[in-house]
Amino acid sequence: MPEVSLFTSTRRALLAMAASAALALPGVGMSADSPLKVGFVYVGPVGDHGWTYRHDIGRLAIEEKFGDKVETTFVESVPEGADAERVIRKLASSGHGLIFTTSFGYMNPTVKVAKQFPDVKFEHATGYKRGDNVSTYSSRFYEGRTILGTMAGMMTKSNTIGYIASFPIPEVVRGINAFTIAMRKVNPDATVKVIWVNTWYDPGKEADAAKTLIDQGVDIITQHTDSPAALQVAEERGVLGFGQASDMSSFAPNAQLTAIVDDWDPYYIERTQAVIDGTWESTDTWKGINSGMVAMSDYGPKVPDDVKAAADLIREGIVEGTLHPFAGPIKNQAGEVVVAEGEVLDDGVLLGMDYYVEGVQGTLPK
Amino acid sequence: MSDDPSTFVLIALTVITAATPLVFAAMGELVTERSGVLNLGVEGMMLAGAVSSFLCVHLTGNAPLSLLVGTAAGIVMALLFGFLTLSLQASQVATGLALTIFGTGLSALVGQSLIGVAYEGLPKLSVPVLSDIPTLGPLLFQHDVLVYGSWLLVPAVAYFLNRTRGGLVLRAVGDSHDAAHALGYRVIRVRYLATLFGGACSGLAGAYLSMAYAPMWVENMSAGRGWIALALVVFAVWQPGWVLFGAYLFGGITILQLHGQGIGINVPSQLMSMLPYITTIVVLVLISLDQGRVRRNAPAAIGQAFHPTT
Amino acid sequence: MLNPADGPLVSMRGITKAYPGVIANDAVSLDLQAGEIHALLGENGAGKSTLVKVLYGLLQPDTGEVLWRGEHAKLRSPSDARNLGIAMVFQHFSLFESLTVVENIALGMAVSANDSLRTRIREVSSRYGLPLDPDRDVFSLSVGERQRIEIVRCLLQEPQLLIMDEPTSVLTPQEVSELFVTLKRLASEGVGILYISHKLDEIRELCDVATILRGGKNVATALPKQESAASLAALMIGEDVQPVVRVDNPKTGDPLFALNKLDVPAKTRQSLALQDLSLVVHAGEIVGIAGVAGNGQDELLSAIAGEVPVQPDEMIWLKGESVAGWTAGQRRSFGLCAVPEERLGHAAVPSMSLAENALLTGFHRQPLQRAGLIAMSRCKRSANQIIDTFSVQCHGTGSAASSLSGGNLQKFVVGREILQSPDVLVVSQPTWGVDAGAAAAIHKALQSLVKEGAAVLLISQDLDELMAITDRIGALCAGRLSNFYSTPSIDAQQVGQLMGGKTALDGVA
Amino acid sequence: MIHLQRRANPSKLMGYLAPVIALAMTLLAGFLLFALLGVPVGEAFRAYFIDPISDSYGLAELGVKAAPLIMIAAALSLGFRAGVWNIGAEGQLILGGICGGAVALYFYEVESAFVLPLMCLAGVIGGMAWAAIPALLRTTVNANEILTSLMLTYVASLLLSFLVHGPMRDPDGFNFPESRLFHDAATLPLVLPGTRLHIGAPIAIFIALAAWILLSRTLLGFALRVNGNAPRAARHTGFSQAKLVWFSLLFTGAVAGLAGLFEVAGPIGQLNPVISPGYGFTAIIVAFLGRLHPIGVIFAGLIMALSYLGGETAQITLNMPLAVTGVFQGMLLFFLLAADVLIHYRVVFGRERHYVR
Repeated sequence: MPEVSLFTSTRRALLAMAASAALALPGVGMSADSPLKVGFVYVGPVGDHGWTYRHDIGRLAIEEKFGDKVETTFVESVPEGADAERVIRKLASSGHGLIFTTSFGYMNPTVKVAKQFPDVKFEHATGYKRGDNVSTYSSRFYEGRTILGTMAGMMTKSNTIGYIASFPIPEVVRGINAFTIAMRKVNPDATVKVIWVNTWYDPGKEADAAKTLIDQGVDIITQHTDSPAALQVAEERGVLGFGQASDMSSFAPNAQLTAIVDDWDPYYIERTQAVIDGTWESTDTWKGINSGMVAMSDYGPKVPDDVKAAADLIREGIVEGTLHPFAGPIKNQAGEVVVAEGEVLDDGVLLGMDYYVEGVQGTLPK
Repeated sequence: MSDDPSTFVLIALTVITAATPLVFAAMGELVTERSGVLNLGVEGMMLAGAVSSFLCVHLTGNAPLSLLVGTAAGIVMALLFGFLTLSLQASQVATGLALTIFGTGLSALVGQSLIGVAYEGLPKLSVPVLSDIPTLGPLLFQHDVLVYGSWLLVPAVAYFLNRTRGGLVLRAVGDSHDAAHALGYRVIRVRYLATLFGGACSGLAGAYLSMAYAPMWVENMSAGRGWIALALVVFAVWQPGWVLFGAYLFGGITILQLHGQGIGINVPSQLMSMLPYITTIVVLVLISLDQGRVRRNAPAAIGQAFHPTT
Repeated sequence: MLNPADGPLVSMRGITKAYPGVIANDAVSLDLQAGEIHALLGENGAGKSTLVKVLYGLLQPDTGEVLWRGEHAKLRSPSDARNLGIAMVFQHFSLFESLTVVENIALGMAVSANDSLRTRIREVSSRYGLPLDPDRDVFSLSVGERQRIEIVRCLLQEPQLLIMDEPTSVLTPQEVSELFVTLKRLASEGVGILYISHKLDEIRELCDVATILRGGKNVATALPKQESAASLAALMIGEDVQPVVRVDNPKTGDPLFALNKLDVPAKTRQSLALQDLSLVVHAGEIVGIAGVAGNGQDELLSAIAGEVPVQPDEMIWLKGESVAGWTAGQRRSFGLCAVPEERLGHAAVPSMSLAENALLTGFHRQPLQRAGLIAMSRCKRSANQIIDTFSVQCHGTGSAASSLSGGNLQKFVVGREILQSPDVLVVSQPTWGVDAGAAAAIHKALQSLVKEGAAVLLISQDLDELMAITDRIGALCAGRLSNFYSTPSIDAQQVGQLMGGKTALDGVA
Repeated sequence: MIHLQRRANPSKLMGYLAPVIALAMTLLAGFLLFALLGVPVGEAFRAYFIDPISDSYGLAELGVKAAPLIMIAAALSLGFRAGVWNIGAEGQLILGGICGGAVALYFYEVESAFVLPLMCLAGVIGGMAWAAIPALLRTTVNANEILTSLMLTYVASLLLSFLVHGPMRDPDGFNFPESRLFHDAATLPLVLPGTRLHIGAPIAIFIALAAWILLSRTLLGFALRVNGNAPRAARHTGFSQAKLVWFSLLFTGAVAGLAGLFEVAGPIGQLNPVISPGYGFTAIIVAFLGRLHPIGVIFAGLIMALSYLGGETAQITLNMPLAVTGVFQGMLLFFLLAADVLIHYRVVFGRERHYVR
């Protein structure tokens, strides 16, 4: 029987607190012998089993790696409105030397607070505004989507793939397009059906969307929402799917073909180390599979060997840089070539991507 | 499953799943409100039911027991509400909202260890022979126990309210607690029982979420369904049959708009997502045209505190 | 069948019940025999209600006991009382508006609302001439019909003791006679009846024995048939009452108020429509509208006061102006004040202080505001004036309206309108449930108001009152008005015919 | 046995003492909760009640957080007194933010003193327009405003999402869901330099005071109270129920809309998919916690805001999960609500005696 304890994280909290009580010097960034305080601002609860959960895994990795040289703090479910600035500022003013703000909506407050605390280093996820003490970082999740698209294209029998999307922001659109381009390369007849659920996080609604897609004839589902609900539906209904953010094979041992795993550990450790070493600089990090920021979980039992081989090949190509997910020719939905043969989309366009490529059904809500 | 159910059946099945938690929570709240108690804490009670039933099934693997535990959790939350509002006369509206805050926090606390834990979901119980009927079989006879339960709950509550003495007393208490007290009925006791029934149903609704709808625990997984359930009671003009209709209408439109997206209807998804809410308002307007019905069914004493010595 | 020979059916011994600051019952004793109609007589506040609530199990006495057929009776709740065979018709009906007749009766009897109950209701109601449809919604019924529910419910229980709290106030004289026949028949079948009233003539006609309460004490037990109304009243009030002196108003002035073929459609399918009502009230006269409750009195008052919109312009006239399209506030400002029948919740806001209740209707005609803000000191002064002028018993202007007794609140709401010196005052059931002293005060105030040149329209069910103080009288039945007659020219029995639906009397001008 | 006995008159003393008793009970229960979770109790209380407001910035933040709660709750309490159950203030807030924000975006190149007043006006109109729908449906077809106002909240939040993902998004913002940042002429002046305390805070207090005067000293406020207590009496004296419903909803809509505009033009400074962490709903609790009294609402709003700030501090200084804050906040509310029973009732130990009026 698995051990269940209500208080695991609180015990952890207790240890951290004993240490901070000894310190209790507000406003101190760091000094030679006091531990570096690293703060995290989360948009959801750590219990969302998705986006925030993965960032919290990263936080724990820092704790494990640096032991008593760091202390970490997190504030969860911070709304992306007026509250964010206060929380970020409070972290900055309470002795944190490095602060990760892990949602796009924190961009402006982060930049604003950073100006008031030049000695504190800020790391903002998924944004595009930087400063002397503000870095941005993000994952090239779409590289993972390229692998998923390849596998889906090879394995679909109905030639229709279902895609559950959260909000029509560039990152999600980019994922849909990367997936579709890769899929059409191996299977030009396949198309992608997209349903926007307008939430990151509502297991029931995600499950409803999955069922809807299956009822409309898709035989593989992928999603850009947080919970494993869609994958669970796939398992139950006997279709295939992919994990999102985490390895979700425990929820769908048969249905999960593979999963894109957000792995923030290496980046968080690297940046923490840089602050400790005094080598931290403002950077713009947008890394993918080759950095380990995007990891792929093990293949599921239903993946045939040839698909494995093809997926591995794509993966290697991406890691080595010989394969770019957005290499031309790329056609938009009207069939016009938007990226010519031999060209690749540059990061600036990718960052703001707001159109569907050929092979995606429906129109992109604008 | 029998061979290839039609698209209609498939859509209907999704609608049934989406509507079932609403049916449970709204039916419970309907009974509570008909006794004159307005408990806005449905969301909090659902979350308590969801987390405790999932915790139990995770620990014991015993699904029936877990449903009971989820029900019990809802009852405990309702008991807290009842104590504050019925025994201590606290404002029902405010206490209900506080119960939601409390339940959200408590469930998150209890559920910390359950993140990432998988459960295969409540088993489907196929009714022998009947489940093989084409169309009707999969539509009606291949569900988990709670779906059948929700279908039984509606006529049972309707029967109880309209055909039994207990139901009559409950409606009387909700219509005029002073008159009921004058006749010697135990107003507070009746209201406690109705409130606890509401808690039990909300707990079951929560259990359905975490054990059948999306079998897992994630924080705040009810995602506002408790509020929809509250709205459905008003929508139904406090009539059980209409709760069922309302829940299926709401669930149906939600699913249909997803289908609409899937077949490529060119309307921004946010606007499509407004449909269930707007439809609810429109239908309420139509229903409200018959004020006699409202007069007959709306509990006149709803939300009013009662102290027996006054 | 019971055997009435052995001692009293019920015997209340030394019942004492105290509330903070008041002793409602002080060692009250009462014996009631089977087959006896026993009057419980007393002013409002004399302790009648408390005593019957003890008997019905709604209240527990501080000391004293109730013997049922000579044995100690445990009356912890009304169901205990019902189990013994005690039934009660309340003055203020404990009915559930949203439920049907049969459901209400079932609740009162602790049985199920099924078809056999429906059948029994039809049987009893036809046997006693109390027509009642078991499946009607109560909210759609008139006051009279509602009382029938209560009576039928009690009769269905085949009670051995029937308690009736002021039952005739909503009945026509004809219906009263029919009720008395029913009650006498029940008594002859051996049922004991405890009959609460302050209508002395009724008691003398109906009751065998009377227990008289005053100030919570049992002051006398009398045989009413051997007493005069005056001697009973003396026992009840403790001093000789001065009967209202008829003051005939020979001179009437200009017409101040008129209805001209007023039609008000029914608001809901169930409520009553007013049809073709015409009347004129002159300065210096009191015009009475008799009628059994539920015949459109509420609707009429609402229409006159301006609570409900009235369509064509010519229907309501006030001081020569057509006011049909005016709001209630405009009518008040122009000189039309009204007192609705229901004191709590209609004429006054229960939870608000007397000062605020003085403001409630007073602001239209009195300067109770200063610079756009409410001047609380003025409201208090206004309330104090009402309290002083009409001897309202209360703990100052800060008391909540709900804390006043019915009679005192009635004096307050009537006084509030009278002190605004309206040109036209419409007042509905001003003395319902009010003790004799307060009723006399109210009548006097109305009479002095007309003496000053105002016009009063008095809507009442109390024939004695109407006969005593009105100058002309008509009746409202099923939403239609009868002709009006000079009050001295007709008698109560003739008014009864008008109340029963006759529009004109033969041989009277 | 313990039971309640109704007081003849509400106790003035308990009116002031009840919150104190409630706080004491909360401390006691909090003590047990924190001890059970192994958190040092003293530290925890400090984090909740003292740390957040131990400096001027913290006090300013308390004002930032409490302002929308206070102004909306003050407006709501008028409506609740009148028996109008508007629980959709959140939606009205969002519409106020949208409309006011739209003005800011339309004039985004105009540096003029008229922009901000115009935005406020638009915010007020937006909130009123959204509240007008339930008002219209209630007064014409008697549709229950609880349902209509609640449903419209969802519609409003989807509408905002649609707008910031589409028509209103920042053209230079890489298609991310946010509008341009408002420039200085379109942001609220600050009250306390160096903090975020904007003029919305004094305006919130002003609105509460105005609501108090309106409720207690004007005929309109009197009409609202009469309508809530005795609708027939209101009709009898000529207060139009429909007008009171309209007023209650439009007034709350206007104030909530203004609050929404203050959020976007104040601490946020742009339109986001989320502009309120549920102020419109929390304000309902605040209204009742303040006993539907606009002055009580000021204190209730501050306590509520403090409990949110305290929850953040507890996470930062004690690594206490947000879940604990929810539980603690729930307990605080339960005690505060329950303690008010002492105003109207005496707690009596011993055998119950029946007192009937």
